[in-house]
Formats: sequence, C-alpha cells, structure tokens
Amino acid sequence: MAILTEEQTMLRDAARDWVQARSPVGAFRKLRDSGDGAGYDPALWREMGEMGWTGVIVPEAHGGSEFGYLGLGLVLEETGRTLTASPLLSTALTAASALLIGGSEAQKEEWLSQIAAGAIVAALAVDEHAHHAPEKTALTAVKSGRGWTLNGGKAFVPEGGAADLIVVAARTAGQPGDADGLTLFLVQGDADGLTRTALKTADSRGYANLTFKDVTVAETAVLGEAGGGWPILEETLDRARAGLAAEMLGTAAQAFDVTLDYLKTRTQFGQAIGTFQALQHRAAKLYTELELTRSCVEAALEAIDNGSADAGALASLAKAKAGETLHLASNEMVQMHGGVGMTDAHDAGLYLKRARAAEAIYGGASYHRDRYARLLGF
Amino acid sequence: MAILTEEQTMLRDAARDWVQARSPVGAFRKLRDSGDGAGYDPALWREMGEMGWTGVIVPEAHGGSEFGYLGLGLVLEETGRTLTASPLLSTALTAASALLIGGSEAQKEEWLSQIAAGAIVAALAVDEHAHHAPEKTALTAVKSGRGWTLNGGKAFVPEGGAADLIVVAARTAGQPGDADGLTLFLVQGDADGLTRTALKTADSRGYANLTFKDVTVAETAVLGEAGGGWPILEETLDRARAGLAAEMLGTAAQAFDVTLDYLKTRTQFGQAIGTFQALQHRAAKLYTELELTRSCVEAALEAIDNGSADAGALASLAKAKAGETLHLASNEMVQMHGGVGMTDAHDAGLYLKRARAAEAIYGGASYHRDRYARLLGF
Amino acid sequence: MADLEAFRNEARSWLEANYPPSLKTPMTEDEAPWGGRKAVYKNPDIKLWMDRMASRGWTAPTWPKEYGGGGLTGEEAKVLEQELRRIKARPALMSFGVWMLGPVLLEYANEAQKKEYLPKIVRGEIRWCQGYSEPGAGSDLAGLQTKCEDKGDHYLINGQKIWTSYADQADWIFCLVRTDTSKKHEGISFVLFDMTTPGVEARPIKLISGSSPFCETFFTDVKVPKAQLVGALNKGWDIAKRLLQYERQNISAGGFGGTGGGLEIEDIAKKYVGTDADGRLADHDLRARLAAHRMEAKAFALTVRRVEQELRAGKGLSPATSIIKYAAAKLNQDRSELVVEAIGLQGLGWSGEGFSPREIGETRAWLRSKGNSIEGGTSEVNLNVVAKRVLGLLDHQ
Amino acid sequence: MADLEAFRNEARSWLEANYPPSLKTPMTEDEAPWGGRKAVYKNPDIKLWMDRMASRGWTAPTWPKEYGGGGLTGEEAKVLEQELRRIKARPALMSFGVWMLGPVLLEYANEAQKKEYLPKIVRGEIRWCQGYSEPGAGSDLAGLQTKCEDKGDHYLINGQKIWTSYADQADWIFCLVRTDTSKKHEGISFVLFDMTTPGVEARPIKLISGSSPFCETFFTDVKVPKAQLVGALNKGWDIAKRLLQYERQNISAGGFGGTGGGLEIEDIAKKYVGTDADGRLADHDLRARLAAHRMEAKAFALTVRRVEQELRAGKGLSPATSIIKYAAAKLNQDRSELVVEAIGLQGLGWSGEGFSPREIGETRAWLRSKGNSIEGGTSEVNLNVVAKRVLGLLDHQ
Repeated sequence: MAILTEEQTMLRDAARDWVQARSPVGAFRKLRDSGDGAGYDPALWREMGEMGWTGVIVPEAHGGSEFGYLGLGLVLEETGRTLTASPLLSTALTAASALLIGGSEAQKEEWLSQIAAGAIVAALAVDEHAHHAPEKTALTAVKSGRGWTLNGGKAFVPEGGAADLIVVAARTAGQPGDADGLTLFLVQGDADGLTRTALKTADSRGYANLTFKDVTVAETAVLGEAGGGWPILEETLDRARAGLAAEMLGTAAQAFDVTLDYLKTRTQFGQAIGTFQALQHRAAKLYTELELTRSCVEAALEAIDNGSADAGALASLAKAKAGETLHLASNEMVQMHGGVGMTDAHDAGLYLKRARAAEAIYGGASYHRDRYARLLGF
Repeated sequence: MAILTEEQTMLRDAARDWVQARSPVGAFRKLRDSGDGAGYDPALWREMGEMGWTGVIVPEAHGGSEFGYLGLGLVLEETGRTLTASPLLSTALTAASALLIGGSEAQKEEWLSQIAAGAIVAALAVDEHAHHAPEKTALTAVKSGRGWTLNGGKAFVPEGGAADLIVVAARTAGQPGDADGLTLFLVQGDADGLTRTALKTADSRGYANLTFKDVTVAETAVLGEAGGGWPILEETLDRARAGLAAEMLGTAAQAFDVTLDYLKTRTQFGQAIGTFQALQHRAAKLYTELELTRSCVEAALEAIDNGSADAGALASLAKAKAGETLHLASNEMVQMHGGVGMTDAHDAGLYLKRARAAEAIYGGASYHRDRYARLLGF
Repeated sequence: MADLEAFRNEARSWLEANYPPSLKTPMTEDEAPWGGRKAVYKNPDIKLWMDRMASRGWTAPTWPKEYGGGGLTGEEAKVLEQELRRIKARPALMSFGVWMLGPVLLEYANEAQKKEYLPKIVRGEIRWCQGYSEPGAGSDLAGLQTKCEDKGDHYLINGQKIWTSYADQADWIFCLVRTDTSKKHEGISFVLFDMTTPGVEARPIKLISGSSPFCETFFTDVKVPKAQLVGALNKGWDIAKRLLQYERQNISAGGFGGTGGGLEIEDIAKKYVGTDADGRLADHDLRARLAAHRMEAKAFALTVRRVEQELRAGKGLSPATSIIKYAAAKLNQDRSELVVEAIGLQGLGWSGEGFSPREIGETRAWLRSKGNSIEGGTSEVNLNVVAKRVLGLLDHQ
Repeated sequence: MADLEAFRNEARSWLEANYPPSLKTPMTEDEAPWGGRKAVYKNPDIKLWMDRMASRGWTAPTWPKEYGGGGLTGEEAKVLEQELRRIKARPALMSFGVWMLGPVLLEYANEAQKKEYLPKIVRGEIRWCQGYSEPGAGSDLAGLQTKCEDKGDHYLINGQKIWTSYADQADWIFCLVRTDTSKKHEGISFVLFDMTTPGVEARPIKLISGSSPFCETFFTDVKVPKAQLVGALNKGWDIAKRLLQYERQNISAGGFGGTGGGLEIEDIAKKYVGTDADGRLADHDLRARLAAHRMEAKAFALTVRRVEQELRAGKGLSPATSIIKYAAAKLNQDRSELVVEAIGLQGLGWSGEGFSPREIGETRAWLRSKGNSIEGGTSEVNLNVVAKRVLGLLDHQ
C-alpha cells in the first residue's frame, strides 16, 4: 500500500464502508438476475455522486475535490472488490480525463461540472471491433456546414447505452491504422441518427454497440483540435487503463481473500485443504503476484498525478499485470473451490466472468506487452 | 514406449547395457576434466562402430543394418541418459541422412559404407551464427574450372573439428535469407584452405568454427543438384532434429530419475523431501511432460521411417517439446538437489549445461514454434 | 488377419445398409442418444439407429453376447470403430451404463445381476446416473456419509449426493453408501436402485456456464431390495475405484472438445485478429502461444495414440491414465482460454443481439471447461496419484 | 527538513572532496572492498576510500557513534545513499559484518561484545563469514549437528559447516552450534570465533559456474572462549532467524545483477538476433517473452521501492521480505535464461577462442543464477514462510 495522505485514507475508508454496506457482491448478483439492460443500479450510482466520487479528479473550479487519480484508484479498488457495477470508471475517470486533457474551458465548464455533480453518465467510444485497436478507428467525421457529420460504428462501448455524453474517436483524415487524422467529438446520447444496442455479456455490465448514421454535431463539439485527437486519446486511454487496473486489483484481491478463507475452512481427508503444501505454494505465488500488481497500479496512478513522462509505460504495465494476476486469481478461485466454484450460486463464476472482460477492455496483456516493448524500443 | 520389434528391443537393450558398463556419466566427466579438445573418446567411438550403431540407418547394400530411425533413436536415448559424448548423431544420423536423401549411388557407396563401418567421423556444417537459420547461409560456392570454390565461415559445427567428411551448405545463387540457391557439398576435413577452430563450450562437446578460404572441390562433391540443396538440407535437418530430440529425451529422463531418487532419499525436517506435496506435484508434472515428449519423439522417428508427409512438423514438435522438457528437467534437477546440485562435483550441472546446448542446436523451441505455425498456415 | 478383413467387409456393408441417412448432419446437443425411459426423440431415426446397433450388441461391442453385447474381440471392435468413423456415424448410444457401470458389473456382479442389468444397458432402455460425490466428500470421496442401514429384508438409505450427472434424466442410479461408520474405506458399499423409488429427489444445479448437467440428489428413507447390492457388503470401495478408472479413461478418450465444429483454433484467431503481410497471425504474441498450444495438443493426441497402442499390445490399463486426465483437462482449458482471447470481447457474449450462436457457444464452453480439472477427480488428486502410485513418492509420516 | 538539506550539502561537499578520482571506473570483481586481514588492494585508493568513509562511521551509517557507526537517522542515511549514487561512488566496504552480524549484535550482544566487534566491522578490519548450513541441514537449518560442549573455561566445537561464503578469505566466523541435543530449536547457540583458531579448516567448493565463493568448513576440537557466546546459551535460534531476515533483505535489496554492465537485455537480444523492418526484435516469440520479463522486472523494482517507502514510513520490517527474495531469485534466473537464449550458442561458451569475455561472463552468470533460489533460504522455504506467516495457513495436523 502506498503511503496515503489523510484525504486519501479517508476516501478509501469511506469507499470500503459504503461497499460493504450498500454494494456487496449480492447487490451485483441481484442486478444481474434482474436482467436490467443498463448494467448498473441508478440508486447506487446516485449515492456515489452524493459522496463526491464522481468529482475526485475534477478541479475544484468545476465542483470537484481534486484528490487525484491515486485517490480515485482507491475507490475503484474497493468497488472492484465486490464487483460493483457502475458508470464510475467510464464517467468520472475516462470521460472526465478526456475533458481534462483536451477540453476547452467552455467544454470543461459545461461537462466536468455535471460529471462532478453526478448528474450525467459519460462514456468513451473508441473501439470498433472485438479487439482494442484505437488507431484502427474507421468511423468518419466529415465537415458539413458549421459542424461535422459522423458515420460508422463503435463496439463494446462501456456504459454506451446509458451515456448522456459520449466522447467519440473519429477519423477526419488518413486511413484506419494511422494514428494521425483522428479527432475526438463530444456527442450527446440522444443525438439524431445514433442507434444504441445494449449487449448482454458474460460479465453483465453495461456495454452497447453504437451506430452513427449521419449524426451531426456542431464545431464546438470537437475536443481539442480537429486532426489532433491521437495524443488526447492515448493519454485518456492510459488513465482509463490505470483506473481499470485499480478496479481489477481490487477484484483479484477479493477473489484471493475469499479463496484463502475457503482454504482455511474447507476440510478434505480430515485436514483443512489449506494445509496441503501444493495449495500453500500456489497461494503464496498468487499473493506475490498481487503484491507486485499493487506496486504497478499505484505507480501508474501516481505517475498520472505527477505528470511523469513514464505514465504511459506504467499504465501498460499496470493493465497487463493486473490482467494476468486477475486471470490467475479468478482461475484459482474456481479451481480451489472445487465443484462448488463451478455453480452459478457461488460467486467464483462472477469473478471469472468479470476478469476476462476487464482483461480485454483497453487492451489485454498481449497488447500491452507489445506496446511496452515499443516504448522501450525493441 | 512404442511397440518395438525384436530387433529394436535388442538394440535398445544392448545400448542400455553398454552405456552402463562403458559410458556412465563418470566417463563423460573424466573426458571433460581431461580438457581434450575433440569432445569424445575415440575408444568408445570405435566400440560404437563395432556394435554396428554407425550403420543403423544405412542400407544393407552399404554395410548397414537398416533398422531405421526409431532404432537409432533408441540408442541415442540411452547414450543421452549418461551424456555420452560421441560423433554418433553427427555421423551416423545427420551426415548419413544427407547422403541417403541427396547422394548419388557413387557418393553413397563411397561414404555410407565408411560411416556404417565406423571408419570416419562426419559432420553437417550449416549455421554461420549463434542462432539456427539455415536459409541465412552466406558461405559462397562459385563454379571454377571443373569444380567449385568455397569461401566463408561456419559456426558451432558439431564434431566439426574431428570430421573427416563435412557436408557443407553453400550459396550458389540468391541472397542470404533465400531458401533457393543453396547447394550442398561434400568437403573433406583436411581440405586445403579449411581452418578449424575447436570451441570450448559449457557442455564440453566437440564443436568447431570453420573458415573456408578458396577451398576447391570437384564437381562430384556436389550432393544432389547444384542449386537444389534446400529440400535435401531441410529433410536432413528434420532427421537430425528428431535424433537429437531422442538423445534429449534420454538426458531429461535420466535427470528426472536421478532427481526422483534424491527426493526419496534426502531428508529434511525429519522427512524424505519427496513427501512434500509441492515437490510431489512438480515431479508429477515433470513426469507428464516426459511422457508427452516420448510420444512426440517416437512419432517423429516413426514418421521418418514411414516416409510420412508430416515428418517435418513432427520433427519440429519433437525438438521443441524435448527442449522444453529438458529445460525444465535440468532446472528442477538443480533446484530439487539444493546446494549440492550447485557444486561442480555433482552431475546436475553437467545435465544443465548439456541441456541448453542441445536446446539451441538445430533450432530452439521458439524457432520450432514459428516453423510449426507456418506449416499449419498461420 | 483374413478374418479381420472379412469382419470389416461385413461390418461395412451392414453399416451402409443400416445407417439412417437422416443422421448425416452433425449431431446437436439435444439429439444426443442417451436412451432411457424419459427419452424424447426429435428424430425417430435416432432411436432406429440405436435399436439396430443394439440388436447386434454393437452399442457395447466387446461385452459377451449372453448379456446382449457384441462379443467382439478388441481388434474387431477397433475395426468397427474405424468403420463407424469412416461413414462419420453419430454415436448410437451415449451411456454411463456402457462406459462405467457395465464394465464393473461384468467384473463384480453376480450372474443374476448381470442378466438383469446388462442387456437393458446395451439396448439403452435404462439410463443410469452415478451417485458418488457428496457435499462434504469431493476429492476425499471415501469420506462419504450417505447412510445405508440393514433393515432385515431391505436397505434403508438416507443422505445426499451432489454432482450427480443428469440425475433428473436418469432411471436408475449406481450409488456409493456407507454401511459401516467405524471404518473409512472398508465401510462403503455399492448399490443400485431405481430413481422413482419413493424418497429420491434430484434438483438440477445451475453451473457458471448456464447449463445444468448435474444435480443435487436427496435420499430420504429410500428402501432398496438387498439383491441390489453389488459385490460384498463393505467392499464397495474396490468397485468404486475401478469404476473411476473407467470414468477417467472415458473422460480422457472422449476429450473435452469445446464447440470447435471443425474449425481449428488458428482459423478462429485469423478471423478475429487478422493476418500480417506474410500471412502470419497479426498478433505475434498470441501466435506464439497458439503455436505452443497446437503443439501441446498434438503431443497429447500422440500420447493417447501411444497409450492405446500399448493397451492393445496387452500391457493392461496403463498408469498413464492419470496423466491423460490431467493433461486433457489442462489442454482443453488452455484451448478455451485462447479461443476466448482470440475472439476478444466478441467472445464474451452471454445472449441476445450482437453475438452469433457460435460465439456464445465458445463463451459457454470456456466457462464449462473450468470444470474439467475438477470433475472425475481434481487435477490435484490426479497429481497426487501420479506422485504416489506411479513415481512411488510417499506420504508425510 | 532544513536540517536534512544541511546534511545533504555537507555530505555532498565531503564526498566531492574525499572520493578518490581513480575509483570512477566501474568496479571489477577483484576490486570488491571486502576488507579484513587478508585483503590485498590492487589500487590503494580502494583502501583509502574505505578508511575515509569508516572515519565518519559511514560504512555503517545508522549504527550508534559509540560503536564506530555514523549515528545517522534513517532519513539522513537515505540522503547519504542518494549522494553516493549521485557521484556513482563505489561501495566503500562490502561486509557480512555490516549487513548481517552487526544488526544482531546491536540487538542481542552484551556491551563488551558490542565494543569489541562493532568498531572493527565498521573499519573493515575483520572480515566475517557465516557458519549456518550443514551437509544434513539445508532448508531445515535447525537440524544442525555441529557439537559445542561446555568444557568449564571454554567451549569445544566439533563438526562441519557447508556453504560458508568466503570462509577461506574470512578472519572470523559467526556460527550456529548445538549446545543441547535433547531439543531442536532450543538447543542452538550463537558463537563467534577466529578462523585462525587451531582445528578450523576451510575448503573451497567449486560451483557449476566454475567459481568458488563457498567453502566446506571443518571444526576439529576448536576451543572457543566463553565470552564469545552471543545471547544466552541455547537461545541462539532467535538470533539466527533475525540474522536470516537481514540476510534475505540484503540479498533482495542488492539484487543479483548478472553481468549486465549497463546493457539492457533487449540491447543484447537486438545485437544477436537482429531486428525486423519495423525495428522490432526479429524473433517475435522471444520479443514477447522479453517484454514480459522487462515488465516483471519493473514490477519488482516498483515493489522494492514501495517496501522501502513503507519501511521509512515506520511500518517496520515488512512480511513482504520473503516475497522479495523469492521474486528476486526468479527474476534474475529468468533474465539469465533469456540472455543465454538470446545470445544463442555464442552464449554457451566456457573459455578460450571464439567467445568474448562478456559472452563467457553471461554463461557463468547464468549458471551461478541457479543458486539464487537455493542460497539464503530456498524458494520452497520462502513460499512456506509466506503461506504460514503471511497468509496464516497451517501445517498438516
């Protein structure tokens, strides 16, 4: 655990208490079983806003608390522990980051204040296929009159179905595969020509496929400069990756804690199964991975807060490492629970399903190994 | 273990007895400590010839027994067990294969009969750098008068220092990297212009770097057609890979057996260390890998004997799998022996050193994974 | 050998004449021929094919003819298998009775029991389920507590089983019960009874994959005739272990499959990930891992072939059986993980719009595969068995 | 904070004035400043630098001044470390006395012992070695048998140690001995004695890497004054364990290093494997594994940093120490394997023509790295410790 400031400690403790009281895993299970397409509970989301979590990275000038990414990461780690489904990451971290990095003063004033107040859900729409590949953006935006017209599709947009505001990566020049020629647009969820299809995924969160058919936006909807979307997008994604990694760390840590408890209580052959050395060593290795992951996640968040040059590399590291650790932790959770872990009535399956989705979003370990190697020049 | 014919069973039993009596690991250690540059014991090599092992794949017409590659693999597995250092693989399998596949009747008559008789040491000189890459051959052969003139270098040629006959891959057309344009030549070890530098490697076997400076050979020294060397070379290499994999299987199996014995006899905390479940599971996994490897090695050798179309893929599989298993077995041998395994007085280090060299020769697991994927079309 | 060729010719003509043409499409899950009293046949030819094969005893080819089996030698059975494969025949009967119970009945049951139960298994009349695991006895199977009391003219059974495959579909159960509480292994007996006996209740368990192939099964004062005890009282553990060997063999040999439907994993990956200018999978990291997996799969297939060859050469039930189960589970799980990774988020669909049935099938298969290393003996128990029985390592003193 | 900046300025000027310019090249192995009576200094400035640092107590910066230490606070020591790093200073003294023995003497020794031994450690006058492992007691250290008998006015020691680092170079030994054979942990004592005492013999052990950093050490009727017992009789195990913690910390913090000499592993790989048209390492399979390794290395470095931060924040000796040792060993071994793989056969040279000293160094470093997971507590013991002490899992009953 990083050395926390008093504010950060309070934020984490509040999150821990709230999650236990209001959003245990059972709450997520209930949401899932309800079949509600939104993928989150609006009442809980409202409470998050009331507690100020939606404004943790927002400047005080726009109604936020400016506690930084490490602070928000602490909250996400706690919500990740109980699989709390909410638009917090998408809205208060990802979309808010895009506005912070690329937004004009007017855009910040309009949108960041609403985000901080918990008044809207926001989303980032970047990928168009099943694999993360921001530079492959093909959705086009063409200058038309006093604005732009967007045509194309986006896939698996987290909170894309519920979002009031969508930050859309569009191609205004070049070919899919080019980093150059991208522009970010702020599009409202109810825009004419925008169709949203909610997806039912294994992790039961809110995703949507979006179709843009002649969606027209004003010139003021451009985030940053036309054609200058790539650096904003990349930096936004890195922050989203670090935040998601924090959530995944919490999910993995809880999977481990529950499993460790089971190792201590489940008996076979007249012994607690945790007395078997083969399981002890596996548990110790998993604990080692968790500790290593924690260091990466905290370092990435701190680098963002400090504006360090290596924030991108650390975000890739954190996302990859959190993915691998959560992968292992979720598999071990099922295996060490044996048959009961295979039942839908047990929570292990929920962790497993969430694990693979979180691994894939914003690039899996394979993607980030490749990126890390490129950043290191090999 | 494959279902063996009576001849194969006899061959294996004879090899097992001979190795125990004449060539235990201690013999290899003595050879190593003697610092003899040849990398093998000529007396033992003579005995191998007398027992007919040098003629196992050679047709009866040329003085061999025609017991096939599976038969020779059984011998190599046994010699691999005790790290027996000899030119058997290089001479009686690799070079003999090149002659069998590409040789004219005259070449076979001249050389295969000498190989079968144990009268000569032969070698294949293919790679020019530290990594296996046959298509990168740069050594040139240029038509000159009634023959060819060779210029260039070869690196890490197994038994290259002792060889009376060297099968040399040379470029007669095209660029390094092209499979086309290669030609194989039969060059005598004492050829004018050929310089051989014996190498002292960690595994204490016989390797040499060769330098060809205007080495001239006659037209009859061409193996196969000029420019048609690639298919002969590739098939020869596949057979060498399968044979080396058989040797590596033996080395890994022995490393495992010795380690398993240690697990049963070494006590710590008042218990044989083999009673500790974490070590039991690792031993069981290693045993599983050995069984899987055995299937691959035997299948590759049988495919060669049967002329199956998948012999190449199976040779890559066998070489990669044997490499990975030997890698693991040699590491576990050191680790499970603890401190004593780190001492030069113990055999574990000998197995470890041999393991990495054998892994690298004719392509490591990485090389063969790539090749396997290409053969499967992805 | 001449006889074998004659048998091949005969089998081939018979199969060509008798295999229903309507079964030439791939079998869907709800067409699986499990037989039994509750069976519903979507296509009557499924039942026709079962009956025709059963009439020759070829649903249990090597069982003696006197119990309804085919009376074939091992070599003839192999030929029959080849011929069935040649015409891509669907299985005529899928049956725990054939795979697991039958072999131990042949070995341990009395004559009356063999005559009673085996022919009905061969004909697919009775569908069996297996009452082994209990909530408190998973890997430690011998810790089972289901109580079986001798009531003079009958046994009285009380307790609970779990992971009973298809108990809700089955007609009869073969069941391990505790007949002596003072001993562990020597207090277990092996009994058979009808699932319609009063006091038997099966409740399906929903798995993380969404399917419910298993049940919790409750026994409340279930009366079982004494003639339905197999082997001697308190000697059921030997039968149980033997049956587990057949089960593991069956799980291993059958493979776990996934829903590949003929597509190799690299074809799936190419479709979703794309290729580079050299035709290689565009994600080189994934490509290396796919290649490693394909090589493992090949090594495994070659090992299964080798074990079969050794078996046929008369070397008996190989200790490698435990290896095979462990390796098969790992392999299928690795494959499923790679498939889901290759398909990306499109491979994490659960239902509804946006996903093809095949994609959803892969998601479900991936989740289902997690059970491979648990059911039929956990991988941990497999490794213990290899360490102890095959490698001769001892327990802690 | 102002004080700290003042200290920084003072340290900086002192270092600039006192660091010998001749030590600005990288240190070679035979220049390592181990001190002791047998030391031979290739370059007299090595000794000069040691003496100058010792004069300020900065060879043991946080030890009390009364025992020759620097008397610095943790924060000041950190500043000193930063300043030393800033000028890329070589270590002034490498010493098991400073790293391992000193801290436990400060905690467990009596005043006379502290006064006697600590200042000589600070000044590098006495080089110490560690008499812990025995041939029959490796991971099970407490199983040690070296006998120590009370002979009234002295102790008499008979037995054998193994893996005694640099015993042939050392002046004194800190040694675990058995003073009560009726108990295991409660029969162990911690004694110090001179290696020139009659009856002491050290024989170097040749490792698979060709080097001989360890000895077998034999004790035959070695007489040791009673004043050289540290702590109470039969209470040496607590001291032993404490010292092991310092040892593991030291092994971890120092890292294992290899002979990188500033070249990152990817630079080595590029040199031997080459790059493709996009500048990526030509072997994409190896590239993926190198990237994974570099990320692990970074994760490890960040964890060491985090543990240090937590220590400085006053959270005490972290239980993560055991994790660090395990992870460091694995990481260094993985690195060495990757380096040898990247260099190919050129990375398997032993001596002589055809190999550069650097290539041979990597081969030797690879072999030496295999000991990382054995020395200072095997990885298996580390994992046991994590499972039991950190995770609270119990032993088999």
